[in-house]
Amino acid sequence: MKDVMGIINLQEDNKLIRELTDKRAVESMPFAGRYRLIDFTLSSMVNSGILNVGVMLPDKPRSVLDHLRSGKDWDLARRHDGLFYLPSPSEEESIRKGDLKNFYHNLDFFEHSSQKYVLLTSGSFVYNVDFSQMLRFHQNTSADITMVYYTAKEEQPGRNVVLETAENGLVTDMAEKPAIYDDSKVAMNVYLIEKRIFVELVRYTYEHGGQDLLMDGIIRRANEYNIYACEHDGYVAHVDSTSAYYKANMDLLQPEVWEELFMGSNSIYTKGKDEVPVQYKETAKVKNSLIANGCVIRGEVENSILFRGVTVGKGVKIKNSIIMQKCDIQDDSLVENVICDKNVVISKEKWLKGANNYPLIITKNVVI
Amino acid sequence: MKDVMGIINLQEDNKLIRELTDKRAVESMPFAGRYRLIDFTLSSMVNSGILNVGVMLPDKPRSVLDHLRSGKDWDLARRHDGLFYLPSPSEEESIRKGDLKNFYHNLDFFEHSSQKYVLLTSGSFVYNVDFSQMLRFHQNTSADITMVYYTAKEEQPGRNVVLETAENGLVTDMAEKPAIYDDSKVAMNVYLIEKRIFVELVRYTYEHGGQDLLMDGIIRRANEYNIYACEHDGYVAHVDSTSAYYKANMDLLQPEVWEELFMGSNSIYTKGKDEVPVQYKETAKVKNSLIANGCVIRGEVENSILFRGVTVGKGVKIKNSIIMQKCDIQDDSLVENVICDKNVVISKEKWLKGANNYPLIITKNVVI
Amino acid sequence: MRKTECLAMILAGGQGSRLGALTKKIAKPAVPFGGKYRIIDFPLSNCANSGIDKVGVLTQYRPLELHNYLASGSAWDLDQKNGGIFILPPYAREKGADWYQGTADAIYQNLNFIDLADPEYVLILSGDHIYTMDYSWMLEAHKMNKAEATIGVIEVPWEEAPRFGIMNTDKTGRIEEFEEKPAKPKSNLASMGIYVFNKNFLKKYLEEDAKDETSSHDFGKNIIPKMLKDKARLYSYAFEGYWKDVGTIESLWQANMDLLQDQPPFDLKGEKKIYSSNESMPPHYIGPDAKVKNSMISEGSMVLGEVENSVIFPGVRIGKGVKVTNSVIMPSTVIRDGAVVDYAILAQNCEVAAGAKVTGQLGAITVVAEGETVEAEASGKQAG
Amino acid sequence: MRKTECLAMILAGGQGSRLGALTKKIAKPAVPFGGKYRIIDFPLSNCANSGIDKVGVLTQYRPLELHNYLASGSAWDLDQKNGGIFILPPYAREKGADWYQGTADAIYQNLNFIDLADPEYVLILSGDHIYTMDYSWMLEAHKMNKAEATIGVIEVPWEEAPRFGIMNTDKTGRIEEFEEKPAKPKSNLASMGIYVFNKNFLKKYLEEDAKDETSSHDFGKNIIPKMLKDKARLYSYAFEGYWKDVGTIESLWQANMDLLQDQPPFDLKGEKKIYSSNESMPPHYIGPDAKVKNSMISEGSMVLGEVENSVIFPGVRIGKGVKVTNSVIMPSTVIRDGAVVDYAILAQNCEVAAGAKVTGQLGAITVVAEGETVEAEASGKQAG
Repeated sequence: MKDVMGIINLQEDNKLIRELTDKRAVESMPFAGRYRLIDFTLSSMVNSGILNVGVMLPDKPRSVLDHLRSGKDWDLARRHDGLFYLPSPSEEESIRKGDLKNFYHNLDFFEHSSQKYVLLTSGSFVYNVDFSQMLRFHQNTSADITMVYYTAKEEQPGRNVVLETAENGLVTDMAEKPAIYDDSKVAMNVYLIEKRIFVELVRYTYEHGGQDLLMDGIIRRANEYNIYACEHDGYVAHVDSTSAYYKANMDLLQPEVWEELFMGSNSIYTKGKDEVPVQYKETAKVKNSLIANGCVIRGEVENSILFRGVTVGKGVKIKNSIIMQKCDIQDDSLVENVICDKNVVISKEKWLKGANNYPLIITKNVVI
Repeated sequence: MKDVMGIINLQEDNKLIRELTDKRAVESMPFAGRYRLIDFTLSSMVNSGILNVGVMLPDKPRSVLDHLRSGKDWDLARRHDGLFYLPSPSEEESIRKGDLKNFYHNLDFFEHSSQKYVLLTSGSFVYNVDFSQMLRFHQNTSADITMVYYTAKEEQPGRNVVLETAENGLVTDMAEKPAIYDDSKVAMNVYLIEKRIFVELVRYTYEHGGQDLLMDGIIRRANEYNIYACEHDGYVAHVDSTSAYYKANMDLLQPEVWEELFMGSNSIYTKGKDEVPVQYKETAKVKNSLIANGCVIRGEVENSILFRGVTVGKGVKIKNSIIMQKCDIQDDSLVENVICDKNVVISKEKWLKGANNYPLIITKNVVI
Repeated sequence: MRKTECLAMILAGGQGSRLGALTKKIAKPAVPFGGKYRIIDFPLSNCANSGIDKVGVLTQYRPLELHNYLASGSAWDLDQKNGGIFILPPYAREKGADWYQGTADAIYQNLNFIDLADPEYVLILSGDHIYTMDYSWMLEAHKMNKAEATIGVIEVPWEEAPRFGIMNTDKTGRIEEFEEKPAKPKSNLASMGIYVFNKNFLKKYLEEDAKDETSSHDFGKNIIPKMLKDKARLYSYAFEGYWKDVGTIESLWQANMDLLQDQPPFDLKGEKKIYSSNESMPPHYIGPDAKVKNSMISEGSMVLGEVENSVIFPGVRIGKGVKVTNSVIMPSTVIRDGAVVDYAILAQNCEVAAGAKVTGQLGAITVVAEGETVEAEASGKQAG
Repeated sequence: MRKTECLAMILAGGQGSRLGALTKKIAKPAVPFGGKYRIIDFPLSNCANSGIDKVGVLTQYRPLELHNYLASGSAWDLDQKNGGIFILPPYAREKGADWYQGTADAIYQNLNFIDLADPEYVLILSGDHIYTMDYSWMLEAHKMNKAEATIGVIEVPWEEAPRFGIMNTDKTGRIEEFEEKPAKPKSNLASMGIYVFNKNFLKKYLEEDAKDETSSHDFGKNIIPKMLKDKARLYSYAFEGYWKDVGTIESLWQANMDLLQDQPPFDLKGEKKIYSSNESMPPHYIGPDAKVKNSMISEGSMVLGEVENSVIFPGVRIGKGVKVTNSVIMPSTVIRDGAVVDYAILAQNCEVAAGAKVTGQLGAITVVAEGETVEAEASGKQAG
């Protein structure tokens, strides 16, 4: 895989998840107690042996820069190759919309890299994929572009690209659908392309007025390329809405999903915080929950996910909730069906309850 | 110095040096054969023992990000502290002009850092300073703010802040002047302030309509603070115009300046390129010049600076010129009083000559 | 190149035989402590937090495993241009290799390392103690006193003083007398085994001591008394706070239990963080029928049974119906359904079979060595 | 944790006595070469460029100085989570320390390191050669051939073949016979001292060899012939390109001079970069009266005199009126005004006094050892 460079495209449309992404890009959403969403695709790249990763910075780059920093936690603070930040072009360079201009204005990064292939992913998927298998598939099929899909097991709303493929993996149709159904082959926004072809595709499409890489560059020009797709049969979640975010977190309370994503031979890396182990005090009662290091627990927690450094006071009851980093849930309060963003304080004896299918969201730094 | 955090403010006004800064920030201007301007202040910080450095990104961040990357070449790819990028606020956060908004919108970075002092510098000065002496001076005088100045030895145009000080270093006046004269005490845009005071200064000034840290925050409020200044008696250049840029490069052909800046106990670090040593071929003739690794020389070079990877063909004559990275000066061409930006090709037998005091500038990637 | 002002040397000891089965496969400094740390994380983190970036680790035993744990030193930010962690086992030399004979001999054998680093001061630390301390304050005191050596001391209860090396000092803190394990101590200031020396001063005494065939080459027994005899400027530097020797099974177990108190005497969450080099693991999972109290649990573990008064390290599996009490369970150990563990230390990668029992008692903690399996029929007590 | 597929072990040799005065203070792998490199930069850069990230360096001699040069391995991007450079001197063991007896013994003594890394393949390299090679192609060939061992070979002129270990292969490249320095070679394919072994296969042979008291514990003399006798699947892998032994003063000098040809036989500017760990230094300065031709000069040097047919390393000072010809001047050496240097190798930190002469001749290169000063009156020839 030293012949493959990775690109993570952080240009997602945030609208469906706005409360949590007001100050951050969706890809730097805290997830699963200690991670950010981007950790999953970045760790998959690193574990697959990719040494050169470009991150296309989103409009709100602060949270991404603050999380990834030098790339050292992902072994990407290298003298040669390693992590690169690719900023968006300034307004004087381009006022066009869409993600294509970002690729176009960073083409020199691609051209100066020594790798033969480009692996393009987005940062809003949860998965643990070995991309080196994809490269083998790509080389065996002699594809121009290889994509990865998963097979949907249930109906679900949300815009997604759905594929139809022949038995050998050749993509016969590809279209953006408003929802997915049982057995849909849903694209995971992963593309492996020879760099030469990728550069030509970006340049031609942008210079002929294209705006969106997927729509204008790939879907519209699908008949010009030999496109194949291979299936990923492990866990996948696309975090494109608040409910998808909530559901994907809760999925991790299934030990099989937790084991598959995190405890296999390929770890998911994240920014280290050197938090101490969780302290369970005399009055703690915890059931079916994920608890991250740095928490101190004196109350009850059930079906919930506690991020690093959360304090749970005596007499507290937390249920079906996601409590982010450094929240302080003080004595005798009740928290049910809630997503607490970072640094929230729930003071004593407060009762907060969201709906079963519509969690209450408490924004960052609020004191209640 | 583990109690001091560094901030490099990359918000310089570029107008006087526009040909060379069309696509890059002035602080990432190539300098002295293998460096970028920002290397001088950053290396001075690192050599002084500062472990936590924030870089306020300029409007054209690409060249800065590409140069500094993980910070590893400056020993700043650390798990704790290290190099941080501080992006400008987005338009929806602030439409005000000036650099103050950048500080204001990154105040959380200051507040979350463990250091007691802030050292603020700009990236367009050439010097090799030990800031730990400045900290001792600051502590001994009990100053609120300590600045650094040099004593001008000749008249020079260009806006600069000129200080007047009492014998003990207390600043009695401070004003921006259109030019400097013999014996002027010229501020080097270096400020050491206790973090608590700095945060208060930024917050108060911004919330009361200030735009510029120096003008609105320090000069206008000078009477509220105890401001001291200490002198730096080594080499200094402020690269604020094309002629200052040219002159500062040429200064390095004085072996004393070259020794003082680069060969003392504190090195200047830069991005490593692993270039091979310079190859002087049979027909090479080089006099009074700085030649960076990776060059291959078959022609004549005099009073000039050649950056990494420049090729000089047979019969070429280069005089009084600055030739940046990877330029290719082909056989029998003549180049005098010229600044060639990166990747310029001067094809065979071309003659290029600028004026003695007004060098001809050839922009990046041009083939002549 | 920046100069190294103060070089730290950590005496990471011999085969650590007092820790018995726990050091069968790893060097003592690499023994797990406190739910996610290793013993050596404490002096290394102290160095990092004190601004000391060059550290030699002297070990006789299993240097490769320790090298694997310390790696490039990046976990402690010690992978810097002029810094770094150097593991210093007894190398083969022209005359053949010698085991380190005592603490002073270990430093003596590495004088060429010290000369290469060329610091002004040498800080000598022991790898057996759990504490947090900013050594830069001690160094500052050393300079202020114009001392040639400064020894870290801590007040111990008078009745325990006879177990320690005891300092008798004047009002300025200058050491007048040093008694190793005195029957009738004149003070309760015990040596912590933390020394700052001026480099050349140290070198002179080590070279003299090496020539003395009657010496046991130990700082406490030989070097310090010799320095005092010569009226050298030796000062004490008083430390206040938690400081615990974890060189025996019982003290290691007790120091882990100390962390479980409601207000622990030693707060791992103190102002200065303790760094460690851990594999990346997810938050731990507590199952629907689990019961956890008065315990510490770390990342990557899965708890389906009951845990009380125990410290659980990363990657541990605790099955359904299991009862773990008063115990320390080290990384990646598996305790299968229905097993019982009480007053025990289980080293790394152990397995306790379904229904098996591992029980010790206060004062006689049962230890299961790294990689061992306790079968249900063979269960019961094992010698520590 | 990612698994290490292929572990590299670099045999960095003994005291490198054939390099005489150049290895007085440094191990042979750290000897400077090519204007800014050290010999070990070549195999290390080859490893980095081949995707091999875990490297053991076996040296008997001055491991600390080598450790200082290699530091965390970041210059070669080898400071990665599961990778790294491990310096492996002969450690003291339970039975005391043994010097490495031969190439095979050196690897044998580090079998526990290999077991810890647990790779599928072990790549064994020599630290004496200058070349660039992508080992991943050799590994690929090894797998395709289902080989148990693969040996890198290079065609040498027939008349030189008797100086090498010579392979006789069948058409598929399978090795049928290996002759160490044959008087009448049947082929001109010489062993480069580069081996890929399946780990378990290697281990078995090393353990057998260690028990054999008549063996000299050498890959070429003992291990490879034994494997061939057992009809094991040994294949050759042919390398084309520049490959030069720099184990003697004359060959080291010649290899430096090779770089000065107008079209050098070995291009340091090749597709794959050679990485090295250098202090940060500015572009070199050439003075107003200097004359430089047919030479290589590196960063941080200042040339005021004449330099011809020479290789000048970083930080060198060449004074006014100096003439340096046909010479190699290693880092930080100072040649004062009016001195003459011809057919010489000056090691690091030497000083040639004003007006002094250091002259050798082709075939008898004069060597000045590290840190020495050549005075004007004492000038003249010094033994290499």
